[in-house]
Amino acid sequence: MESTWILIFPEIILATGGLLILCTGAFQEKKEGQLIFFLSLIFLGGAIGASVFVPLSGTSLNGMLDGGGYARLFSTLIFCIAFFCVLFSFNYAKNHSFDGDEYYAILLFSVLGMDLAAKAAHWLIFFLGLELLSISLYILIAIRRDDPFFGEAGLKYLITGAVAGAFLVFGIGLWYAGCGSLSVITRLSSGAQAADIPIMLAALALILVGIGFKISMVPFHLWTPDVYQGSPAPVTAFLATGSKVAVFAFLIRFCFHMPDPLWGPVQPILWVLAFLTLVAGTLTALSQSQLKRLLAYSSVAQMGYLTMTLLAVKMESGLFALAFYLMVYAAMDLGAFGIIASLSDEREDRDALEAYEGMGYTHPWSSAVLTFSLLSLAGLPPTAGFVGKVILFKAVLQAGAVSLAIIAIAMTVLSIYLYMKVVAILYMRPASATKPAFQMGLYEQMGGAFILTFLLWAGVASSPLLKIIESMVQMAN
Amino acid sequence: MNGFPLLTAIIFLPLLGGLVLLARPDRPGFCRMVSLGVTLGDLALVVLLVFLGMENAAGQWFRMEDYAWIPSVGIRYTLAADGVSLMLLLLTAFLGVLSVLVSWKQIREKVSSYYFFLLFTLTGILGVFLATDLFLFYFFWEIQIIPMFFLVGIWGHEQRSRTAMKFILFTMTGSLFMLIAIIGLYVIHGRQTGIYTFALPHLLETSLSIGTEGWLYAAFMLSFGVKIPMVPLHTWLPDTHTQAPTAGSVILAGLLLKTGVYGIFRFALPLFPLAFRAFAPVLMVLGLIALFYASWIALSQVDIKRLIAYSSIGHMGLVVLGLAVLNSITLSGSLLQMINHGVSTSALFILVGMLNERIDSRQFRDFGGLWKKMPVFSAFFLFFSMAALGLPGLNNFVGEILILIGTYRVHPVAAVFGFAGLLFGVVYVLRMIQDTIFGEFPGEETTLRDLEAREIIILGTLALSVLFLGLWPEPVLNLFQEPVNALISGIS
Amino acid sequence: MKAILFLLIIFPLAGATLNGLFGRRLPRKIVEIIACAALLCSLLMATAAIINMGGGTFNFVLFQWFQAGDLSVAMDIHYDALAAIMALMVTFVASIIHFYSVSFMRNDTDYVRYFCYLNLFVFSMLVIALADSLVFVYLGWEGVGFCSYALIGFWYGDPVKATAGKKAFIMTRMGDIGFGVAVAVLFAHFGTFSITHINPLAATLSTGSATLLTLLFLFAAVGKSAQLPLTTWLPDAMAGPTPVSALIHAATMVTAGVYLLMRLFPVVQQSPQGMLVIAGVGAVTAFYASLSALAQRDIKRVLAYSTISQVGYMILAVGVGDMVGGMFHLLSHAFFKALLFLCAGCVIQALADEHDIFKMGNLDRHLPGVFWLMLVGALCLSAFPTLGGYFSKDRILLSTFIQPGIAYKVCWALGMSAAFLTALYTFRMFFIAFLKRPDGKKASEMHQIPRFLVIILIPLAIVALCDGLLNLPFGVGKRWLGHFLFSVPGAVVDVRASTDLFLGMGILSASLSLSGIALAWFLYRRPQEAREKGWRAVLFSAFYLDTAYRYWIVQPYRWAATLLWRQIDEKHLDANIEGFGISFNAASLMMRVWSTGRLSTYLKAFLVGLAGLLCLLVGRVTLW
Amino acid sequence: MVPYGHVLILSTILFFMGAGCALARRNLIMILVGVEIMLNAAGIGFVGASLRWGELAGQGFVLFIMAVAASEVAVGLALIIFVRRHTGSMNADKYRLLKG
Repeated sequence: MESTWILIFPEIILATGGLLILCTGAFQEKKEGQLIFFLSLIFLGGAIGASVFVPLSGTSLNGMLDGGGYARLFSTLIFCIAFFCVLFSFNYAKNHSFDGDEYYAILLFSVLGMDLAAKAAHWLIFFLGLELLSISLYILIAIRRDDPFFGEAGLKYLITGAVAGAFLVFGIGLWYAGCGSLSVITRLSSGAQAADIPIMLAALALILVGIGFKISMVPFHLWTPDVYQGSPAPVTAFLATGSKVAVFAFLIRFCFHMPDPLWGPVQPILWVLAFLTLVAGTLTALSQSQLKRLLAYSSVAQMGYLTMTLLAVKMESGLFALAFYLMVYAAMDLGAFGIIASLSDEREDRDALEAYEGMGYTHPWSSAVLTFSLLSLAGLPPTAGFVGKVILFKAVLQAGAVSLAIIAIAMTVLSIYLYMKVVAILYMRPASATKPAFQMGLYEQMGGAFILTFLLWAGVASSPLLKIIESMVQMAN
Repeated sequence: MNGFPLLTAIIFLPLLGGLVLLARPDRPGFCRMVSLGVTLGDLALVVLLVFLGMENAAGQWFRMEDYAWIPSVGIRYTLAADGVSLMLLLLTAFLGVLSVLVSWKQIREKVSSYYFFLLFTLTGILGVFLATDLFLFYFFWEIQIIPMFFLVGIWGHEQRSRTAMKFILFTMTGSLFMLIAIIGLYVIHGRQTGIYTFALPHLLETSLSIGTEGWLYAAFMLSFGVKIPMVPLHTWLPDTHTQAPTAGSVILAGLLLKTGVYGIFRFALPLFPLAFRAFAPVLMVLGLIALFYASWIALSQVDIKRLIAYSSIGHMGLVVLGLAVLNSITLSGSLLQMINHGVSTSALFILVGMLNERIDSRQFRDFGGLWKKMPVFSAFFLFFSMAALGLPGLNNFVGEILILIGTYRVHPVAAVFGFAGLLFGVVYVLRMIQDTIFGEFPGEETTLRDLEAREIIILGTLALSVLFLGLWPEPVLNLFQEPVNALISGIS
Repeated sequence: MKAILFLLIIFPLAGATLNGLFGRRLPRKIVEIIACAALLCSLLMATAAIINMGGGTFNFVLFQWFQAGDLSVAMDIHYDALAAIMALMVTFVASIIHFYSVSFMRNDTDYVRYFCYLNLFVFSMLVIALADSLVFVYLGWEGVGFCSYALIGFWYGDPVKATAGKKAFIMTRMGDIGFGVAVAVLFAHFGTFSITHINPLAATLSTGSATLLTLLFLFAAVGKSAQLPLTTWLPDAMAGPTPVSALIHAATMVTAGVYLLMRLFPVVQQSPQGMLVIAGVGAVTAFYASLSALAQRDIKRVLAYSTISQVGYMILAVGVGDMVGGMFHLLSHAFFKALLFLCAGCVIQALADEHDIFKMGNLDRHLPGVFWLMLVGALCLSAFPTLGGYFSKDRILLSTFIQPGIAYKVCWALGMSAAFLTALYTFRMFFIAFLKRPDGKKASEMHQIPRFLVIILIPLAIVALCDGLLNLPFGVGKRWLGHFLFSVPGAVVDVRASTDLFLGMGILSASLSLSGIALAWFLYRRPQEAREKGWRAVLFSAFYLDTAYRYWIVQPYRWAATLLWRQIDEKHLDANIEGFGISFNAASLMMRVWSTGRLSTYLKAFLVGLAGLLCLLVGRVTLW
Repeated sequence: MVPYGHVLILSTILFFMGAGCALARRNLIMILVGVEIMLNAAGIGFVGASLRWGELAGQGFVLFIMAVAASEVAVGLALIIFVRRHTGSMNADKYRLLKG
């Protein structure tokens, strides 16, 4: 019995951490972020440690959580993401005076939600995790008191999120009605007859709407640029990476365990969704003039690549590619948005592309991190993105989706233009003295340096990491 | 097999030097010295390698290095040097030294990062010439482009960033489709044998349906064709050359273009022999078209760098012809011609760069009568122009004669067209000479300083190599013999 | 012997290299000494070689040049009687011209370049003369081309001169296409480039391929020797310094084409049609050029056209298979034409760069030495009986006449009339330029020219007068040249013709040249004013051939180049590709329509998406 | 007792009515109301389904739905008040600073 408690040790740490921070905030006289900041770092570190060292197992807590290694990868990743978000938040939060307990506490709670969603082996847990992360994100997005957009982003995310959530819940209901089990990983139970297949397909559609909204698949992506642009940069980073990873982790499990009579009809859906997401994401990004919107659309495109890889989810190589690329994606977007956060001043985030002219010479290190994140997003060597893309395309080709792969490559060409445009602005324009920016704070430097190293290391010497992932994948089935 | 990793050292020495430079951005003199030292060291290593290769010439491959890189995907770090890559390494190291020297006075701001990118490019190119694992090859293949993007975009002329973008988009478009093809080949091979690997020797065994082979071949050729460049994929080259700094042009014309031909020779041809044979006539025609079309256009240029750029398109057309004809004579000819073109065209670009430092223009209308003002410069200019138009005794002649005579055996008509094409070459070269060093100097009576010692050394070494390649290409051709025979026996 | 031949070739090269590398640091005297010494030494070697070998043949390999697959090229020497004579002639004329140049170029500051090119030229010419492998010949072939280009445009400051050089290079290079292809054909047939190997095997050639080869080599020769249709570069080539015209464009380079044909005579022999074409080209050119020479005003252009026509005779000789006659004429022509040019050079310097013969006159008194030398040259050129020019030309015409077939008779007729015209235009030039005229030059207008300039010509004049002895049809040294050349494949010592035909021919051509001179005396003795109307204009412009080329080839070529660049390459290829790229930006703007920023849109998108998914599912399920 | 199909139909109808409300109305409050209706429709579905399979998991799920719905609405209303202070409008489409 206690083994099961050990299994949710990270979650326990996070929950207690969040509450503890709230209490400290309550008992602190003057809001002084340092302590709380460190507390949250410590708890996240603890969570990371726990999720690394806690022994692996099958599904635990009578089929509620997936304690397997594959799920563990993602929750660990999520913790790391959160850790860096906190690092990047510190200065930003101070400058915009939301460095109180609430910010960090809610951040921890949303991490908990993501972790649950990522691990969920049961629809209930997934639903709860999803709602937990969404609700805390609603707050985090709208947390700036001097928000130049007056909480519009938060509102949009809330309304769309609520509707999507409703779709999801109804979908789950139908699913339950169809197969009579709320467990994600059980095969189609004997109780269900062929008559129930249509119901389950309908359920599937509804669920895909709900999940597709979270990972911003086209056509459920329209909120993405607005919310990314409107929310504080560190939160954007968190939103763009954490929530996506969490939900995608669940989607992978869902598809992986999907019974074959359903998997057949689902593939074309995934094909179409991937196609739409790739094309729409890349194309729309081309003509963006604001970095955050541009990155928002680019992350939509990245989701397209991942969705495309879902077609190979039944194969080891597919699982492998998905896991690795999600890690890389998290690193890249964290890097990009984190740098934006570190370059932004009190009034508003550094968003207009013109504001970045010549930054390569005024802020060499931040631009270096940004550049490498962009190169990696474009999938150019010697960055992690390159290896990630290669492995991903390998999986897709193995799954036999050649046409889709070719379309994806064409889109990659466009995206190279997209990212190189930004790089050119950084290095090939005279420095514009219009918008003086802070130099990076200590914590941002640490975060940036780590991400830079990771991107390079995973680009040239990623074999240890890949070995770990491989072993986990083998454990997954 | 893995003794002292000489090849690895050759590849990464420049990069290491570049990283050192980044540490001291504040001392340009130091950066120049270091990069010169590094490139010289690299040259020394390559020469050492050449001697080693000469002595233990066991089979095609002189030297191999093979380590597991990403085993979980079957990616290995495999370097191998045969005669062809040896010569190309030599060329690369040589031009590397020269391009450092050329930039000595031309580049005045952001010196450290400039040399960093320069050396980084060299690393990429050296890697391309050594890798025999397709993934590794592709890795270097793209690596070499990115620093070039910065070189052109930051230190280029008026329209630098636009041109840099054009350059990277063209090259990337090609290479990404090649990436898909490589992975496809890898997957097919894996399906057949159960071994998932990017190693060239294994992939050579893959049996492909003719349709698949055609598509994969097309993807490869798209990438290499953009690089070479073959008409009609060439439009990026004139712009890039015009905008790039001198060293950039040298590396571009001398080395990057060669990677395309090398790629065909090393990968596209042995991997897809059937498709290659099937499309050889197309290739031949494209090569001849390039020869005529580019040489013809070159005549009407007003910008001297553009003229040279078009001229190199024409020369590469001849090289492509030699590849397409595919017999031992033309293959050696094409390979030799690559080296020749690398030397002579780089020399011309260097000369133009020197001119550009004195007269701030690239337009013919600002040149003329230079022989009066800069006799040494003009003598070199005449010399290298003659080399470019294939005067016997200078390097280009040997390559051209080999290609054309070898071609005549198989396709007399093509050969005749080739000979005629050389005449087109003569026309624009003579025009270039006349508008540059003959006639009267158009500008007001200024005294232009003639070449200084550094520049004379650069051009002198180039001139010597031109003469060497023209009068005694024997050793080089011997180096090519083994790989060429291996290739021909491999595909037939 | 190896050493001799090696030195023979290498001396001029060494001279060129020395001057080229260090000339600018050396004092003027040294440079000139190096240049001349190099030539003298190789002249020495050439004589030594002849003494040593006589008419024998000698082959050896300097060194292996390059080799790939079964193709292997060496730098090797094939020394035989033909080569011996050619080498001797070249070195002799060249050394005299070098000495001449020393004083001719005395006021030019760019002498280093000049001598460097000149030595280099001699080297390349010797390579043509001696080389065995045709690729090695090609080296010399292109080398002389380059040197003539560089020397024609020697005074590069003047764009006209530079352009003339360019024109010469391009037109000769056009002929070289023929050379290149021919070499390729030979390799395809025999797998070797060596003349010594090819000539014995020539018999194995099919007539078709022999004809092909002959025509290709003829084309090459036509380019180098300025025969029809590629004549037009030679008159312009007169832009170069006069010694250069004498050496390159009279004595040696222009005859290289003829020499090549002789060198490969066994191959040529294999195709009668080919030989007929050769003869035709030669005869027509000879006639055409002598006509054009009639109306020229520039003294050097007169000589240039006469060169064309004389070389025409040599080509004709090859066409009729009379190699000895051709070589004979080549030699005599080399001497007297060099003499004429050098005299012209003296005149030009004396008159401060005056080329127009109608602006000369009275020179007989002002330049007596030149007058007499020029007279010698003119007599030789107009084939005055008992002079070398007479015998050689006579022999060629004779062997043309005895060829069967009406076509050869036509050639003969053309040759005959050309001979008449030659005498006419030569003395037209001579009389107009030298005889007394009221409006002629006064002594005051004359510039002093160094005596050396005249003295150095005397040996040349002597040789020109006496070279008839080389191959007298009778008496002492009868057919000496013929016997000497006997060992050369394809050489015929004696023309098989009956004595009376022989005599008749001799008398006829003698009378022709005499009457030509007489007519010239009759027409041009008295002072002339230049007239350029009607037929004169046609002749003056050499039947508008050059103009035609400029309008029908050069202009369209330039125009097409610009068209290709501006219209095709930039406006279509480049623009379309870039346009394709830009179109994506438009697409992107279109996509942005969806993100309106309205919540309602976003929510509706959900419903649309759901509907889409359901439709897909239904479709898929109903199919499945 | 009522056959399962009817329950399903009822919940579906209800769900789409809610969806219609949420999608058609511009008023933020009404949108939230629509969402509530959708959630409850889902709840009915769950109850029916759990009756069909004779197990309680579904009904348990409904409780969580209610709780979540409540908290969502709480946050939502707070946000709506916040934004309304700035713009003074309840119209969802008035919020268009972020677009393109």
